[in-house]
Amino acid sequence: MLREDAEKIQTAIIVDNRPLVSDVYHLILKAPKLASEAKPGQFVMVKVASGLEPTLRRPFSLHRLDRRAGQVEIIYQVIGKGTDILTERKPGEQLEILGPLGNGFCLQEGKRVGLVGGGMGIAPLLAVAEQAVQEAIEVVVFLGARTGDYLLAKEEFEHLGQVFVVTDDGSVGEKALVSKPLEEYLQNQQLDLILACGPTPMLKALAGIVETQGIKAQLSLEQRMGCGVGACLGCAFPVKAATPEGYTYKRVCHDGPVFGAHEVLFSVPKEVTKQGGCSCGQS
Amino acid sequence: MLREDAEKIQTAIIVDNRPLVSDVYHLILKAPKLASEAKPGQFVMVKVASGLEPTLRRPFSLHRLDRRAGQVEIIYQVIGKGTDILTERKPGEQLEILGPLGNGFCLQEGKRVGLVGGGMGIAPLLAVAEQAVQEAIEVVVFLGARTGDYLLAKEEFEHLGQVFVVTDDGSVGEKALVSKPLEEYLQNQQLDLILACGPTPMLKALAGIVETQGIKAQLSLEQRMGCGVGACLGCAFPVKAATPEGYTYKRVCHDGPVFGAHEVLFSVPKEVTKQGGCSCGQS
Amino acid sequence: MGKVDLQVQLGPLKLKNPVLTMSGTFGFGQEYGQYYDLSALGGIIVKAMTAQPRLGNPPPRIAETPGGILNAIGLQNPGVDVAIAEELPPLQDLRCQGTLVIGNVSGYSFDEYCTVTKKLSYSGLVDAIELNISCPNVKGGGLAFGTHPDTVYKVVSGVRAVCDVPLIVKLSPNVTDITEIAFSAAKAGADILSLINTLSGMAINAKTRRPILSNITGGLSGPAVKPVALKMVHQVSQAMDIPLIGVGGIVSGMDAAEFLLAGATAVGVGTANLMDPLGALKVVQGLERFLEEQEVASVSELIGGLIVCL
Amino acid sequence: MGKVDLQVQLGPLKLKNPVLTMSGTFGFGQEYGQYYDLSALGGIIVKAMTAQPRLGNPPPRIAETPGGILNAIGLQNPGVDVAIAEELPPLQDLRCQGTLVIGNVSGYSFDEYCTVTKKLSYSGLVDAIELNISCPNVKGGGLAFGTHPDTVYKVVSGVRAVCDVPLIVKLSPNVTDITEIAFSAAKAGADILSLINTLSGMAINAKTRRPILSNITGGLSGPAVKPVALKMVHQVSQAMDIPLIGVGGIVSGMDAAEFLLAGATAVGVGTANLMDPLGALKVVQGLERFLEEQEVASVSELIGGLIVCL
Ligand SMILES: Cc1cc2nc3c(=O)[nH]c(=O)nc-3n(C[C@H](O)[C@H](O)[C@H](O)COP(=O)(O)OP(=O)(O)OC[C@H]3O[C@@H](n4cnc5c(N)ncnc54)[C@H](O)[C@@H]3O)c2cc1C
Ligand SMILES: Cc1cc2nc3c(=O)[nH]c(=O)nc-3n(C[C@H](O)[C@H](O)[C@H](O)COP(=O)(O)OP(=O)(O)OC[C@H]3O[C@@H](n4cnc5c(N)ncnc54)[C@H](O)[C@@H]3O)c2cc1C
Ligand SMILES: Cc1cc2nc3c(=O)[nH]c(=O)nc-3n(C[C@H](O)[C@H](O)[C@H](O)COP(=O)(O)O)c2cc1C
Ligand SMILES: Cc1cc2nc3c(=O)[nH]c(=O)nc-3n(C[C@H](O)[C@H](O)[C@H](O)COP(=O)(O)O)c2cc1C
Ligand code: FES
Ligand code: FES
Repeated sequence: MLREDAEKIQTAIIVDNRPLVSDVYHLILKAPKLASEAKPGQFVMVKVASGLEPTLRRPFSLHRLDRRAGQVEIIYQVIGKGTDILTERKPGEQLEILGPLGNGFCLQEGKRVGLVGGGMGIAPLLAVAEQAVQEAIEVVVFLGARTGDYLLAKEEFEHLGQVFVVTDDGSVGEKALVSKPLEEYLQNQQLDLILACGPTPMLKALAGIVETQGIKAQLSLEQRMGCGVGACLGCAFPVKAATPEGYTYKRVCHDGPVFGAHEVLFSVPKEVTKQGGCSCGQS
Repeated sequence: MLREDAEKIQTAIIVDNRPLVSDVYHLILKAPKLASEAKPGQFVMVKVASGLEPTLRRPFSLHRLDRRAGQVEIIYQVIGKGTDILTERKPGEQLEILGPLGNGFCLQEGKRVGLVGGGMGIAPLLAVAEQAVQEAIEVVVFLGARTGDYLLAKEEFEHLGQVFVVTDDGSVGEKALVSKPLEEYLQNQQLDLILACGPTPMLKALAGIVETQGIKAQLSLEQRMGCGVGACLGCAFPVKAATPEGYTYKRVCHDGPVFGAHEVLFSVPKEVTKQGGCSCGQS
Repeated sequence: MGKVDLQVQLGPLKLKNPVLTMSGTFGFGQEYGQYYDLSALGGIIVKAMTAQPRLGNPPPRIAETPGGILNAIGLQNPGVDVAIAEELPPLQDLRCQGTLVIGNVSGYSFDEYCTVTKKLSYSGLVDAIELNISCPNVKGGGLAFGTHPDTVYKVVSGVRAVCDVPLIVKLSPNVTDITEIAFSAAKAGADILSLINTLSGMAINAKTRRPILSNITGGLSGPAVKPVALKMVHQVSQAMDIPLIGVGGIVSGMDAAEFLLAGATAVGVGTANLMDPLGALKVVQGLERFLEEQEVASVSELIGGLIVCL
Repeated sequence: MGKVDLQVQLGPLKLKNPVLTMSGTFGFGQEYGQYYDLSALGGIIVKAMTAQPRLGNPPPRIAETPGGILNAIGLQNPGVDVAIAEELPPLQDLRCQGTLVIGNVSGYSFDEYCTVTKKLSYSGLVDAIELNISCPNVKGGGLAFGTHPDTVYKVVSGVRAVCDVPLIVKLSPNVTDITEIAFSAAKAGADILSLINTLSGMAINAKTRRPILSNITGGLSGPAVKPVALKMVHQVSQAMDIPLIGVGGIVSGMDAAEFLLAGATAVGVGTANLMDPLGALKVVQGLERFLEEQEVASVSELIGGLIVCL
């Protein structure tokens, strides 16, 4: 009855779940199958509570994959209902997760790779940095956050490569956007590939920079999700396409979350003819 | 801003929560204020989980009041969503409860009191038995249940007075309804007052017996509840009254849960004119 | 309380804060008045009153559903005369403290609506009257008064003629086009609209194969209905210019803020009172806290403040 | 599987079990087919198809609400021609195994409904067609086809004339009287009705003061709507004699049983697929377990078996 993907439905055991900063938690899960199969840049959908509430699972990137220990790590910010409930889950408890989902980053094209992370977007970059170093690829890391406290896993990155940091308040590093140290770096040095994750405005700025400089880049995007497996079309993100409209929607959960910087469209052209409202509100 | 009754909203600590039989749990709560103020026959509304689900609190009678230890005990059967969640709550955790609610039993009128319990209705009788014995009132206990395993707290009752038991399957005591040992007892002996709790058919049968025999009796009733505090009229139970219809509805939560056997009406006369359905379904 | 200005002007009514308790979930205030000082509320809408005493429906009257409840109380109330004599007088102190007392009028005929309204209005015991027109129109074949523009117009204008206090008309969500009903009510003289009443629903016990409610169907309320209520409030506020009381699933200050942004001037708290005896008080406090956190000086700034740009 | 007989006869359609997956929540089956063998299902209703490819609405398209979700996908689909060429052929194997493949047809005009239906019907690739008439009637001023008896009659009879397979008409719950709409659809030739589609709703982020959905409003589905759906299924089954597919908030075998008792012959699972990739499979298994526990030999015994006595 069950087929291969049903194995993605896994019961993980919580090993640790504690705050790094007041509203950012570090979750460590025992999940050997996931740890051995997942790729950096992939994500999981977490069922934060048994029962019907909240209705949907919550998507989180894999921050770190510890294949030997059979563990995966997640860093999550407390935003609303789901992450709030997640903070109450204790070590030893079980957590139903679905994953690995999505495509993940692809390191093939680079000898020296830039990793650009903003805010919680820093989280998934550690896993890819660790893999890169393992594959003898050099990483240069650019991190930006609200304050120094939110420069997640800064020390871990420093073991893996050169790290540049900025903050919004100047508490650590320069008071600037993360694009600044990147652009400065690119004035003298070269990167074969950039992998980035962070808020949409940051990614948009980045897409502009890499286009100008002619650097290949992969962006990890976020979108509100329904199913997480590609069926509901809930997680649409516009990408350039040879349609009459010049774009189409791809699914962040299934076609992404990692997209080529050149294909992502950050704002959809206003539709000329907006159809009348539908009685179900769906269309 | 807050007034006296707000103190009924209490945070209890779970001391123990384990099954007595497969689907019946014994919950012990540290709740000193409740333990010192509650009367036997009163109940609490338990918020089984934080958050919005389930919507309503669950009503449970107080099985035992341990004023010295500042503890109250509840025995609950696992029925559906709410009690299912309750089984997952662990010692040390907090539980929001509202109580004591309702009127409770009144022992004043008796020197020798019969306690009649069927199924889960046995639960609240222990508290009143203990109080009776403390007040030097003799108790005679009649318990009925599905099987011997469900004759809850049988041993405790045996320390307090004479106990007669029956079961549906004859596994312990006679295979009979609890009214049988009661009627047999009444053939030779006398009871000043009967206090009863159990399924509605049992209470109905009992009301017939006490009417015939001219014994005062108090019945503890159950009804689906909304607020638990008398405001929503959700927990209506029909009682005889001098209205044109011959009855009125009282609130189990506020006017009860304990009612005089003579006043309770077990089936409402069919309404002659059923009003058309309402667009809100409410009326 | 803090420095945030919570006052709102709801059409002809001045509210100390925009939070009202909704009819049927707050009795005549007596029970919750033991839990907290009701003067913390903007106003209280009391239980529905009818011309004669009504026993209400047989139990069970309440069923729980995912994120909500169904109720089929059946308008149990002592009748308007007893209510005027016994239930409303104890609430008059609150009015001196600026908390409104609002009567809720139900009926099964045009005449009954008018009779009850007249008595309540002349009693001087209420600041306003809320008309619950979700009940069946017996003469009109059992279809509710509140679901057809013509009957809405007829009932509201009839009641308006005998009502000396501000008139709130409470709309049923069980309609194809709520704006059509809202227009009729406004044209007939409603000062304020409250929406929504409960959605029609049903619950079944699959094991016993029976409906859970003795009435078979009931009215759905609570958090589950919030999206439907928000949409209808927004839709009506976009379509016309009449003050609105937004109701449906409000349990927090944030929920209240959502309704104000959608275009309501005040909000009503119903099921939340059943979920927690301090439910309505927590909405007032939560709204105040929300405004403080968002650095909004006056709650009025939220009203209709939804930013919609595509 | 056990000894319980799960087969039902849904009008002209024979189902191996009464559980269908609902349009828009199951794509064209491909994704969930990686999770389990879809032949465990009674049938699959695929994503809505329109005459031309449709991009759908800008994101965000999904908002979570208490006990439910709002969606405003906007009928994103590759168009009926591509669907016939690429999406439906891989599902044909299932039909050999007795799992039905049902097309869902949407449109913004009378002609579009007919065009899409004709192509699908003639393709031979579907066992039945479900008509989604909750979409706006552009010529009729934007009001949905599905909310007025006359337009329902017109669309359904138009489609009926070009449809060679059994025709299911899916009803919108956003109406005053669902039986009126059901009658029209039946009179116009619908073989089966499915109900309900989503309730119209809205979600707001109070902090940003913006609607959560780019489309502002969306369709509410999931456990929160179950009471509304159950009531409508029961109401229509009482009012007329046409096979029904009961839909709305079903996540368990027990939920499915409730709909069957209320009068549905089959059930549809939507949001539960999003909550759990095995959602629909669990409904099939749960229903079988429920019947075993209740010692019911055939699922047909449940249909319309609600015991109502006052
Ligand atoms: C592929 C992917 C990877 C992610 N990785 C991480 C991560 O590693 N660490 C982290 O802290 N966050 C991550 N997020 C964002 C995270 O999913 C949301 O912060 C979280 O779902 C919020 O849930 P909530 O219940 O606390 O918030 P609520 O606002 O109560 O959630 C309501 C609904 O909106 C959705 N939602 C709210 N914010 C977002 C968002 N930013 N993106 C997607 N859905 C959202 C929720 O999933 C839920 O369905 C990721 C999102 C995606 C799509
Ligand atoms: C005054 C009073 C005292 C009670 N004392 C006890 C006790 O000591 N031990 C015990 O095991 N049970 C007791 N009950 C019954 C207990 O409240 C229900 O078994 C419990 O609420 C079921 O909840 P659930 O979520 O598991 O079931 P569900 O069926 O999922 O509950 C759905 C809804 O129906 C209500 N409900 C279901 N069954 C009953 C019932 N029999 N009475 C009232 N409401 C019900 C629930 O509270 C909830 O609102 C008492 C009930 C009342 C009214
Ligand atoms: C138990 C109960 C009784 C109700 N009785 C009435 C009533 O008598 N008159 C009325 O107009 N509305 C009545 N309502 C509807 C509420 O006033 C309110 O409109 C509805 O519950 C939606 O708000 P909520 O989701 O906050 O509960 C009742 C609701 C409940 C839950
Ligand atoms: C994400 C999503 C997309 C949907 N798309 C469609 C659709 O394209 N056509 C349609 O008729 N119904 C569509 N629906 C409605 C469902 O088919 C179903 O009728 C509704 O969700 C109620 O069932 P549920 O509560 O089980 O989800 C959609 C629902 C969801 C949640
Ligand atoms: S979340 Fe359903 S398709 Fe991506
Ligand atoms: S439960 Fe509300 S009055 Fe008793």
